[in-house]
Amino acid sequence: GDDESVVDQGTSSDENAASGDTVTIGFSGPAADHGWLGAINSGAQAAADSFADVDLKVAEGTNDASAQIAAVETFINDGVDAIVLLPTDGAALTEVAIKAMEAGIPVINVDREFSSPFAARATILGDNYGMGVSAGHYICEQVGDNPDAVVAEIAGIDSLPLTQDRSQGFADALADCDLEVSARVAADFTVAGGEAAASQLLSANPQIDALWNHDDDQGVGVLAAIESAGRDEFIMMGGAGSKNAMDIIKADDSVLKATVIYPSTQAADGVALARLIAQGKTMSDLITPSVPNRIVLDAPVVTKDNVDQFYDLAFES
Amino acid sequence: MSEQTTPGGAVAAPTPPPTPTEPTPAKESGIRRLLSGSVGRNLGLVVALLLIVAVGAITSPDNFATWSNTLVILRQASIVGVISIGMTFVIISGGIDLSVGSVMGLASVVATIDVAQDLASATHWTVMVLFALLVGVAAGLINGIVIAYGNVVAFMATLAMLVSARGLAEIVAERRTLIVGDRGFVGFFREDFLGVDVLIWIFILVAAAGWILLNRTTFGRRTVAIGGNREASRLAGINVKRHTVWLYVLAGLCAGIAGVMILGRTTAGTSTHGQLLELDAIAAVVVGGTLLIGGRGTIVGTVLGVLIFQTLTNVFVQNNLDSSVQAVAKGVIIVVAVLLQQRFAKPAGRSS
Amino acid sequence: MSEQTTPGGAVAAPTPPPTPTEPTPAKESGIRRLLSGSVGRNLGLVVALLLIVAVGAITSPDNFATWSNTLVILRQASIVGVISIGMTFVIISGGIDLSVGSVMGLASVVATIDVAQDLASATHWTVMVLFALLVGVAAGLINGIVIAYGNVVAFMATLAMLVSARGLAEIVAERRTLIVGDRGFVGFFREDFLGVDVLIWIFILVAAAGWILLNRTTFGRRTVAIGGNREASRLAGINVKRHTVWLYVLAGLCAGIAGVMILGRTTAGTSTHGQLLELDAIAAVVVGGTLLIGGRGTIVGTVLGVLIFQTLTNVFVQNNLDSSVQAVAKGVIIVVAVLLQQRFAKPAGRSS
Amino acid sequence: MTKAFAGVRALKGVDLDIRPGEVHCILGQNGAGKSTLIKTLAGVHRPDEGEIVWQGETVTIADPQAAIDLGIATMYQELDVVDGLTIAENVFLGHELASGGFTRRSEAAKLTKELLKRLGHGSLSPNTEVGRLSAANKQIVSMARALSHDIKLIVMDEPSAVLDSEEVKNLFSVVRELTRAGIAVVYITHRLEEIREIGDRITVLKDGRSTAVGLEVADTPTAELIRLMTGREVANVFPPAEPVADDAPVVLDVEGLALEGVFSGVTFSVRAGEIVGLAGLVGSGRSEILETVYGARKSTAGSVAVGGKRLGRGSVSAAVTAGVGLSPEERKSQGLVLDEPIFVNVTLSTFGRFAKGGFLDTRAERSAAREQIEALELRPPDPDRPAVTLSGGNQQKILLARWLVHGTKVLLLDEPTRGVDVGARAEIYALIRRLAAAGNAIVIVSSEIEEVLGLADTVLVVADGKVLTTVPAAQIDEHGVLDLVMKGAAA
Ligand SMILES: Nc1ncnc2c1ncn2[C@@H]1O[C@H](COP(=O)(O)OP(=O)(O)OP(=O)(O)O)[C@@H](O)[C@H]1O
Ligand SMILES: Nc1ncnc2c1ncn2[C@@H]1O[C@H](COP(=O)(O)OP(=O)(O)OP(=O)(O)O)[C@@H](O)[C@H]1O
Ligand SMILES: [Mg+2]
Ligand SMILES: [Mg+2]
Repeated sequence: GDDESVVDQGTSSDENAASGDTVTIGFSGPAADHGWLGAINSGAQAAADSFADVDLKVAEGTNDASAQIAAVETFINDGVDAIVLLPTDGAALTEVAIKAMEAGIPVINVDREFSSPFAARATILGDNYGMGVSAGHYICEQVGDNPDAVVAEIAGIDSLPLTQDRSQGFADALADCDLEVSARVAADFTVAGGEAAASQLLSANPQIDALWNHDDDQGVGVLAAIESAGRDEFIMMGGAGSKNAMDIIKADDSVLKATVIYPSTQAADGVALARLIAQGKTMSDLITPSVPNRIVLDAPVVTKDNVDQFYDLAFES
Repeated sequence: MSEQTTPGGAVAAPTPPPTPTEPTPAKESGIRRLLSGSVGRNLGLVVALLLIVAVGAITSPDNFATWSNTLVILRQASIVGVISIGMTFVIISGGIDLSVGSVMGLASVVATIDVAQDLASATHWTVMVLFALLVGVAAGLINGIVIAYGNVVAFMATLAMLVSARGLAEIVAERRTLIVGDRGFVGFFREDFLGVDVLIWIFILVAAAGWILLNRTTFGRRTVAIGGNREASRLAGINVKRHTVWLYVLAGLCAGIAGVMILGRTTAGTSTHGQLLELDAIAAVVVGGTLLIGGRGTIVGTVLGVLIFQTLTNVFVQNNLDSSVQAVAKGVIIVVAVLLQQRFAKPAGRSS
Repeated sequence: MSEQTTPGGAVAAPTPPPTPTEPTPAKESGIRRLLSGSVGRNLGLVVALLLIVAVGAITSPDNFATWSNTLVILRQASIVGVISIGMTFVIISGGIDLSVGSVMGLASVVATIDVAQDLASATHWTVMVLFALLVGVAAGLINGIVIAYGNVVAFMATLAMLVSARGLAEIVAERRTLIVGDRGFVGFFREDFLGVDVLIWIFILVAAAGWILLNRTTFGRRTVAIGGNREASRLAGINVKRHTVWLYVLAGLCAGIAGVMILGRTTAGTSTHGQLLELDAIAAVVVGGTLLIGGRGTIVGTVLGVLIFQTLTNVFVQNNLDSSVQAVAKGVIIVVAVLLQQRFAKPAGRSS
Repeated sequence: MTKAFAGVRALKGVDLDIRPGEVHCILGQNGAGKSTLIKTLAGVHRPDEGEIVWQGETVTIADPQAAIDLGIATMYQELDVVDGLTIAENVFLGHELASGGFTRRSEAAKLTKELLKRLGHGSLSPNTEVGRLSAANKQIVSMARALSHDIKLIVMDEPSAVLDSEEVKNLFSVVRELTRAGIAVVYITHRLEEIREIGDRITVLKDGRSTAVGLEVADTPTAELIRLMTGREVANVFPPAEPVADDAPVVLDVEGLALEGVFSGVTFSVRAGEIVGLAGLVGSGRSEILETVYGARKSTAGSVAVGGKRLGRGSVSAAVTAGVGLSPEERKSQGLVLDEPIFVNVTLSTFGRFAKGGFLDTRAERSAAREQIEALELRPPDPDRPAVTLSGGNQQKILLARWLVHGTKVLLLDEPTRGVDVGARAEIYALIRRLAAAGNAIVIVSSEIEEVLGLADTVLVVADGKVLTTVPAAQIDEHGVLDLVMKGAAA
């Protein structure tokens, strides 16, 4: 109506907090074989538990696109009210997401984007490219004045598009200050993999100025390798933002000086959004009376100066 | 031929022996033979499958025993199923193929590179299928030649192919996920026939072809003979090396078909397709009663093995089981399934 | 023993046969025998390793051939090395253990749960070691019993353990990475002795113990016997089932030791430790000349196999090679290494 | 020392008593249950009924170790040695000389050496890997192992099957030595003449029953034994040779064939209808000659021609296509796909011929197999029976049937009667003769010189990888062959 104030559109935060019709939400993600993904899973579960009116169904985590499709198909069959999907590969899950949407089930796409805009009602993403850019900028700030600085990079699983995005952002940002990555290895997001990759990298490069490690979980291993090699001539930056990494940054007694956040709360956000959408509610602080289609989360840099501010966002690695 | 060698005059005893020398246990033999044959072996599997289905139907009465859920299970089973059919032949012959998962990934990638997609859009989408199948056959050919003529043990040769094919797929795809553009292709796999998806039909066809190939052709006979006794087969004049090459080509071809199927299912080719699929396939084949040392195995058993694993996963999802608990349960169930299968297959002959 | 059956007066032939019945090809036999024995087998591996080292030294002259880089390689080799020693025994006996990687992960997790860490800080950090070893032994015991007494084929039994142990590790760790708090523990593994890390010493000790166990004890001889001819071993009065159990316990124990080592190396326990390590270990053992069908194998070969793979990876990294290209190259090199090893081991006997 | 024993299944009531210091022979057709009986004594099988009385006490022999502990050592019919271990390790397998788990290797080697010397094989090194030994020498190792125990009874299951006559003599002197020391020997064989030489008493098994227990060898004529075993009369003689027609064409022509390190300069030819026998000691390389002619091993020199056409080197398929068939030495490991039915084994070389467009015609295969089963009197006459369930003689017939279905010009027979009982043996001899009469060129290898001489038209004496002479069978006798061999080996 005309007399309604612009700011009063949609549901209010009180209305949102109140219990509505119980909704069943299906959640499917990759195998929780990694701290961040573990945090994603437990985040989703915790979010669901915090709502009395959400019944969360969790499919077996899998890195096999086909198996994940089967999980989504099962959700469709079971007639869930919404699906939160963190695809093992965005493009590969697009078909089945479209199928769900066509069956009238809203799909909330988390972290790895589908290849079609019709596949999701809402998309919530971490910013992988932005993560690389943040990391690159930070390293430019720290060592940019040295044109010969040796910058090393320990990536995650190289065959994942998200790794490519991070590395691209990192390279682009470094190019701004005329630096480039002179040594790069890929690990596998695991502690042991990080340790192995790092010890090889350190051995091959006797002098490093800055090192970006994509992931704090494998960072545990990377740090172990650095300590055991007794190296401290460089600064290191992490990624994702684990509690362990933040503790170390706070203590400021190792090479790890910063990390870039890649929120592990995305799936929890997804569950919250799915509930709103399924119950016909909206995001109370936004004026527009419907849940946005696309939310890209921030990738802030955490240093010892601002670590307290981000500490609660950290995940238990 | 030797028709002139009739049992004529020269034979020793004028009076043939009154009883056969072999003590034939007359009675039970009928049922026993049935039980100990492939039927009995598979009976154990059917029981295992029915148990799982029963658990599913009881714990999730509304959603499990529906036609659409059955289709979900079958669709999921179809890809690993096709791979398992090829694997069955290789394992019956006494070999193993660890590379099928990677080869499937490579096939999916090669079929969706720009060249292939451009060609496909200029002509027909079956060009993409052709690319995938060629990749499978080529990989199988290399495996087969290295194993048969290079005398490299199959485990190592195909492990090497696993690693290489995965790397090659990453290089070819430039680590991107390649999206299938051709709507004809995507449309074809979205269709169904008599209410059953194209994917499932492909599995049915491959399984049927595999059954005929194994049980009704000289190819199958050679496969079983080589697996049963390689040296005897060689001395009987079978070209064991050449046949071995064909076996790995067959496994590669199946991986290629699976590559097409995963493309149809996901509409995207990536080097991550098929990771660890080889273990699923081997597990299905072995649970299906095929001996890892070769010489014995059935297609029906393999199909049942595949269905058991997929149904199990489905029951888990239906019951919203934590994935870690699922893993523990799965391990226990594998052992129980093998024990069950043995129990039913046991009556026959000598155990080792 | 048979002291009364001395080769006394009654000795058989009054005229012993003039020459041995074996036509010993007098001349070459010396070198041949050497080459075809374990030495020759390993010669091929040494050549392969030297080739890789040469490539490393040429392509990366400054960093590769240094003591510290050697330590990097050895440190890296030590964990998979310890696992491979246990695997060697299992494979020589004709079995296989796919679960070692998972069990190692589980051991690392159990050793770092709160209970263990609290106990350790209350007493001594070796309590954590004890926890890890116990987990390994327990898993091995289950494997062994299921295989030996349940007659479940080793591939399936240990595949089931692989899946279950991984799931259990996730449950125990609650999917977190458990950081080792005890500085004594971490400090111990940071130390070196004579300039060589504790980790590497552990590998050396385990390898040496493995060599003695395999070559100088009844346990080792019986392992070879069971792998070479299971039935004959049984007829010779060996308790094959019990011995089989001990073999898997040994493999589990090695996985437990490796679990401690990865804790020392990464200072954190997680369920992801040891993923796919079983394949690396099997590859090293097989490249090292141990027959997958059992009955033959050497510890030295296994150690060389492990070193070959680790040196290879190191050379790749030294050259900053793209990981996909690494994978392709690795596959090719595996095949070449096996072929090379065969070439040197070939002279003996009939080929199949 | 008495044992009485009655079981079911393969054994349906068997009595056997053994006295110290005697050689007790067990006779019976293939599949009569001899091996099963001795495996019961060895603790491999457990009797379902009946009892074993050992030195006056009823005992249960639960496992092989229990038998060994009682003082019963067994040499099994299937070679029971481990290829990957050395001779010494094989001898002491299961009862290693060890202190605290560590093997005492030099002591084991020394004792092994003594045992080998005692067995007339002092030249074998205890540290040789057993996989490198010939079948005969493996048998020696098996024997040494039996003697390494503190035994009162030693059971030998067809020890002479893989031995040549020299080795058999050797074996007998060891047996005599043992009996002198009061040790009982149970001796199983299909070679009846051996019983005459060393046997004291005989037990005959037929279809799992003992038809005669403890007959004195001296009082029992051979014909009687054969009747007890087979239930019929067998004229255990070689069928009369028909002279080869002078104008018979040469079918197989072997020219200067060599396999490096094993044999060289082997030249002979076989005419249609002719049987050529290779005589020689075990390990002289006869099997290798056959396998190389067949293409199963790749010759390093020389040529093989069939009907004037040269065969490709190292190609079995070329040989089979040209009409050459091999019945290999080791039935089980080289000849049969044991788990498959009889008919599959019979048509293993020919199933492609019955197939239409790659599709098998199992009905045609079965009927072809059945034809041969009837012609060869294979028992049981059921083409669907797995080959593994047949007795040795019948398994041997499957191999012959395979080539009969195929229709060969050249048949290479390696030890065609090894482990085959008297009755079946006579049938196989007759069959070989008939095949020759039908125009096949046949090459036969046998460790029994008598067999070679009895069957062959022409004999090649082989020693140390060389053909010493080629003579018509009529012009040489067993003694002559052995003389030649000894001289050849000494040379
Ligand atoms: N493991 C087994 N499973 C099934 N049948 C068996 C087994 N072992 C032996 N038999 C059967 O038991 C019967 C007796 O076999 P056994 O080996 O004792 O005969 P044998 O007298 O030693 O013959 P041969 O002279 O050929 O050695 C045969 O019919 C055989 O097929
Ligand atoms: N696998 C092998 N490795 C090494 N040497 C071998 C092997 N097989 C056979 N030989 C050798 O080849 C020679 C010929 O052996 P073989 O036993 O085949 O002769 P044979 O005359 O056929 O005797 P038999 O009566 O045992 O069949 C022997 O010196 C033997 O030791
Ligand atoms: Mg027998
Ligand atoms: Mg021979």
